[in-house]
Amino acid sequence: MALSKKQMITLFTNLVRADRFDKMFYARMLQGKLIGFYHPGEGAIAPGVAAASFLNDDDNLSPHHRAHGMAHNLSKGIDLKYYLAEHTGKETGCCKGRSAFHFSFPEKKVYMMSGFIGYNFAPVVGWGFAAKRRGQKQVVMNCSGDGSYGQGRAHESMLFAKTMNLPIIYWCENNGMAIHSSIEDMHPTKDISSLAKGFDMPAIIVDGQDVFACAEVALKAIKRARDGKGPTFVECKTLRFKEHDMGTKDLKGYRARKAEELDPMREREPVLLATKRVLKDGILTQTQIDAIGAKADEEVAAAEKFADESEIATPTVEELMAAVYAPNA
Amino acid sequence: MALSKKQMITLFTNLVRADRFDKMFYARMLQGKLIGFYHPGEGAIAPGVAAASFLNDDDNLSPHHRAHGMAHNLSKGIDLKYYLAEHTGKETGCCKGRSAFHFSFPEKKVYMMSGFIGYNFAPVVGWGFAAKRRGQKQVVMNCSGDGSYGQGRAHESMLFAKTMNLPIIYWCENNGMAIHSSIEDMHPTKDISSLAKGFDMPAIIVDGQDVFACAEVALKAIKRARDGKGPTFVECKTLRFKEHDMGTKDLKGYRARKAEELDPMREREPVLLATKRVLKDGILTQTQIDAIGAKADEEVAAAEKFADESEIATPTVEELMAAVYAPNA
Amino acid sequence: MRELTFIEAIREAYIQEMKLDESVFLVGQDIRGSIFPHTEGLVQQFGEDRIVDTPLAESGMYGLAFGAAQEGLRPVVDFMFGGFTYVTFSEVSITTGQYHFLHGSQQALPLVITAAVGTGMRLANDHAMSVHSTFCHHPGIKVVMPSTPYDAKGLMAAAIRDNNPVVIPWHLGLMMERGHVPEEDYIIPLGTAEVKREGTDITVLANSVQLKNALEVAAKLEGEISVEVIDPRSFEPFDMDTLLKSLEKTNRLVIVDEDWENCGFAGTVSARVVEQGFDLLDAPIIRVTTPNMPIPGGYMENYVAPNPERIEAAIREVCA
Amino acid sequence: MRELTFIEAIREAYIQEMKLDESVFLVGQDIRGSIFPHTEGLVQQFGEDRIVDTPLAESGMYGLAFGAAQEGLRPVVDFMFGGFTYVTFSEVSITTGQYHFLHGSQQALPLVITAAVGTGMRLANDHAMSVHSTFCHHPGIKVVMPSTPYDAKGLMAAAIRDNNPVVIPWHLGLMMERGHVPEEDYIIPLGTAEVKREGTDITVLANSVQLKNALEVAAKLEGEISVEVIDPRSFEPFDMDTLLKSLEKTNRLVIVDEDWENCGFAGTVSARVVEQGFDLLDAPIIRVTTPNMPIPGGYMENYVAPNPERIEAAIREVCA
Ligand SMILES: Cc1ncc(C[n+]2csc(CCOP(=O)(O)OP(=O)(O)O)c2C)c(N)n1
Ligand SMILES: Cc1ncc(C[n+]2csc(CCOP(=O)(O)OP(=O)(O)O)c2C)c(N)n1
Ligand SMILES: [Mg+2]
Ligand SMILES: [Mg+2]
Repeated sequence: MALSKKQMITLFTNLVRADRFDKMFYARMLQGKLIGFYHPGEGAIAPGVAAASFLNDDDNLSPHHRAHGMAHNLSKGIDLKYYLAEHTGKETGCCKGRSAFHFSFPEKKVYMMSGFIGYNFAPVVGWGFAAKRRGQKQVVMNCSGDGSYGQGRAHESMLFAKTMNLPIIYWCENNGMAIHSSIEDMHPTKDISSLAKGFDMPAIIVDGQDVFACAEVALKAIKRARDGKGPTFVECKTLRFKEHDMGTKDLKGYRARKAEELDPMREREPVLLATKRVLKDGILTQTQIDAIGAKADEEVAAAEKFADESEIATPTVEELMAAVYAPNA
Repeated sequence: MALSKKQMITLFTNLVRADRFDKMFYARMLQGKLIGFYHPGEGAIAPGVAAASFLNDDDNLSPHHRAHGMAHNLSKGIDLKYYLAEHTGKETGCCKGRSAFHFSFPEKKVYMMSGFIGYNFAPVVGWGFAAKRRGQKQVVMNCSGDGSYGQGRAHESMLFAKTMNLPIIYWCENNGMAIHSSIEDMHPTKDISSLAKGFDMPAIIVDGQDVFACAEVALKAIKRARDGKGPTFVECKTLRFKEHDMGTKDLKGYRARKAEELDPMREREPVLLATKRVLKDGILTQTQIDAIGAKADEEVAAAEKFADESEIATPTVEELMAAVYAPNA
Repeated sequence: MRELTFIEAIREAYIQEMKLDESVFLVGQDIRGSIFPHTEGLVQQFGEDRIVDTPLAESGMYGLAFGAAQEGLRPVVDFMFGGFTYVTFSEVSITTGQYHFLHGSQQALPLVITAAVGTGMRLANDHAMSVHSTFCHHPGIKVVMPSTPYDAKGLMAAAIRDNNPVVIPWHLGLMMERGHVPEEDYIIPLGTAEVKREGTDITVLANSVQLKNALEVAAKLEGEISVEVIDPRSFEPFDMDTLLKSLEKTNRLVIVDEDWENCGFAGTVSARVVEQGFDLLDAPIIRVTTPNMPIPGGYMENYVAPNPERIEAAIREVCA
Repeated sequence: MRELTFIEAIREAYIQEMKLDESVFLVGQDIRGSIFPHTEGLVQQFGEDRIVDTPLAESGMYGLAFGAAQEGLRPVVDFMFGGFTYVTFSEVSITTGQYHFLHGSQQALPLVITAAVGTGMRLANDHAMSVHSTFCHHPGIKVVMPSTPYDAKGLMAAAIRDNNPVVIPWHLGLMMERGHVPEEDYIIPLGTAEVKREGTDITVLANSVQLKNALEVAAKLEGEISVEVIDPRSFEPFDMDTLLKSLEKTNRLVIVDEDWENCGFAGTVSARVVEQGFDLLDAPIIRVTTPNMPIPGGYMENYVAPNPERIEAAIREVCA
């Protein structure tokens, strides 16, 4: 599926925005201006943008945890200022300042994240089931890392999706690492997507540094799902430039990752590649690109202002206790 | 690997014994002379005999739950009278009458069963790990049903086995059913062993009604594991003649299984097939076969006598409490 | 008065709620063929889309329910045996309990988890264990357990209508108990205990099959010790008022619960009573629970779980 | 006196036991690279065969440990965070706890489960939850939790030498605490509480990070209220004798525990004291626990978990 000019601009814009948000989060974490964890996204933000940029509001999205799903969420049309406010413990946060780094945007069908890697595999089955039952051609975009496919939950999820012919896309953002572990040590085959063979599920492997290539594959898998043809496995081969999460050493196994390994990666930085491409293809001019960057900076600054000016959430224990259960009408 | 005459006689003898024990358990359950569950083995006892008849004492075995692993356990050289005593709540039972239908024969490296289908997949990893670490070429025979491969635990187990090159045989006794569910409704591919492809693990499919064919495959997989070549997936296509467990209706989905379905199955009864074969190949004479049957009957009768003459286990609560923890030297 | 068995009463609640609300559906393993009679014939009545059998995979099965609830459906997910919830425990406990609250109380998660539990069939620990204390420990999940056919229908209906995750195990020992069950639709509000027998000397708090045992002992002691018997029916939320009101009269308490002693429901109630009603107590609170051993499946099952003899002994001790 | 941090003390126990016994090994995710400093440098010292990293799959990882223990090895399995044990919960709770007993007490299962737990880092419920009450509830598993570097080394060494499954969570809030740790090898027998401060007016039972808080409050109240502070150190088995002996003197009790109120350790101790020492009590036992809500990760973490203010208030209430 060739991308339209408009689609390419959307992808490029979202990619730039995701990159700026990730850098802002990284910088704030260093300054002690975020609470909880941060898992930096540098190098790995293209698959999320591609997965989510062309979903409808009523399609389900489970973002990957890297960069805390910001690439995915902003591409789905979610205003990240509420997430930054959450991540700074503010009342205006998307979870009322209760969750530290979790999120929830049910109006956009992004329901949650959880601290258990692989948690996504169970609920996507229910979303796919509900979508099929409604018959309105919604799809479920289920994004997670290579590591998450170690979990047995992945197997159960794919088993259900294929057996029940559910419209779920298994979108694996394979950066070749899980914390310090490299995939060569932790997975027996070259490609994680070999798992799809076990279920006779179609699988596609794509360059995860190329947002446009990823988007073409995403559109194909989304169309299959909308057409009632069931699940697809997509493996985006991507990279991780930084440490797993801030505060954890950047090791491979138990040895520091070397410059020889990291330097060539940087040449495959997704914004860099996308910029070359839009210029080469005449999709955007340098002036337009600069404008997109400037606008992203403004958006980021506005989010910071919003979060910083919001009140810290300090409800009473009684108020919190009253919020544990949903009310009954 | 062609079987020797001696091997064939061993297999035939164990098959007959397994069949008699299963029938005795079935009859006793009807008479209220067993406690807990019984999951009848009729039609499905050949794979267990084949899997376990040529294991060494220091190889690990996790029996399938059908016929409560009796085919496997007797083939491993375990005296089933202690299991019958257990299943009748007697002090002489293998678990001191505490477990109802569970078993444990650690001296033969049959450690346990558990009520959670799929429970076997986790510990076999540790047995394989220990075997590899010792370097004494022991193998792990991991038997369970088609249904059990729905569990994510199966995926994790195979992932570990293949990644760490562990000597584990995934011995799937596929009777096409899990309680009422038929495999066509619950698994997306024709063969369960397609799952092995996901891990690049060799897989073999074999006629589970033919104890000799199963044994040839078992010997091949055992040899691979002993030779340090890692795990193998073996799928034995077998049958279930009776209801899932005694007291549960015999349905497929929610309709009674029909005579048209069951009758042709009976023609593929494993003792019947094996008898034909040993006669045809001149391995045993009818007289010898009758003697094997008579001896099996004696063994069964002796087990019943042992169990019936043993005392019911009624330790005090204090005695039981004292047995919860293993002593420290 | 129309009588139903306990399990038929649950079934009637399913039928009633599925008729009232299109979004209610059942999911489990082999429920179309009905391992237990509460799903008997339901697939014929409601179709395969609403009586959903899944592969033998609890995370996938529960995920189907959980995700469907986020999508506005109202699943009842049947785990067959209570212990099987442990196979997908991070989902059923933490992820479920925190969904509403941690994500800013934006969205309800209306789902029901049900399963058979309990001793009496000699199935041993993994099939016989209770699960209500475990679920009570994890915030954000309601936990109820019926003791009569009437309560079974009313609590199940209330659980299905509740906008929160509700765990409702049912005891195998009650499956075939008969009792009055009105045909019309009714619910028993979650969080309401019931005084099942009035008395003045001592209060016995007992649930599920143990309520039966407690009532049997109370009847036996009539004339000698006047025993008030309360069924909590709901463990979380728990109706403390009813219990404290009873203690104002009796000043003595025995708590009977088939779950384990350690970190169990009985201990929690005892501690709460001590905190909130210490001055009401004329004697120590004694608990009759399953001692801290894996539940044996052999003949010892009879005397390891609470039984009438142990309940009577506890009552006598507290009243001595 | 040589000082180590709490986490270095755990590391020293690992080194000591691995040197003493070839069958001891560690297994976990990314422990070679040491997510937490207790495994720092161990792979260089002991090699990849004894410091085993696994794929991101808790059932497989725990299965490796469990099966290896059946095979006579002595694994320490590190779940990173306590909540991650829930991902393979049927294995870590029921299958583990029943293995020895239900199968006729034929074979020991010597393994150690460890993980970080606790509030203070704003990681929210699934990373911040306690797990000790949950494990206590399931018979056949020992559960201990150190509060000082000295205890951390001694309890970890004892856990590794024990012939049973032992869960030993450690609190993130103690990770960098310094204290005296002897170089020589020693153990603290599982099941022994310790009076960490003597007093005569009231007993406070507090563990892990809450012991620190309790000692701080006790010091503050010196001259006004004389507070005896006991660290249970071991939840299961629990040292009831030390507690009852203290109550003979103080007749008042506050129990502090970071786990949830409902079906938690604090409730169990309260109920046991009422059963076994009712006449010793001059006032209600009050518990200071985490209220029954999913643990928030935001700024409310400070006042939702037990803290010195809440402990002081409870002491004053019981002594009023
Ligand atoms: C159940 C569970 N086990 C372990 C962890 C610790 N953990 C957090 S992120 C992570 C690695 C995830 O790897 P992957 O899925 O490839 O995503 P990536 O971080 O590489 O983008 C691990 C092991 C966890 N959070 N949950
Ligand atoms: C975790 C778990 N889920 C469900 C069950 C109920 N159950 C017992 S046996 C069984 C079917 C097993 O099927 P399979 O593995 O194919 O073996 P078979 O009985 O067909 O020989 C089921 C679903 C269980 N015991 N444990
Ligand atoms: Mg990764
Ligand atoms: Mg089967």
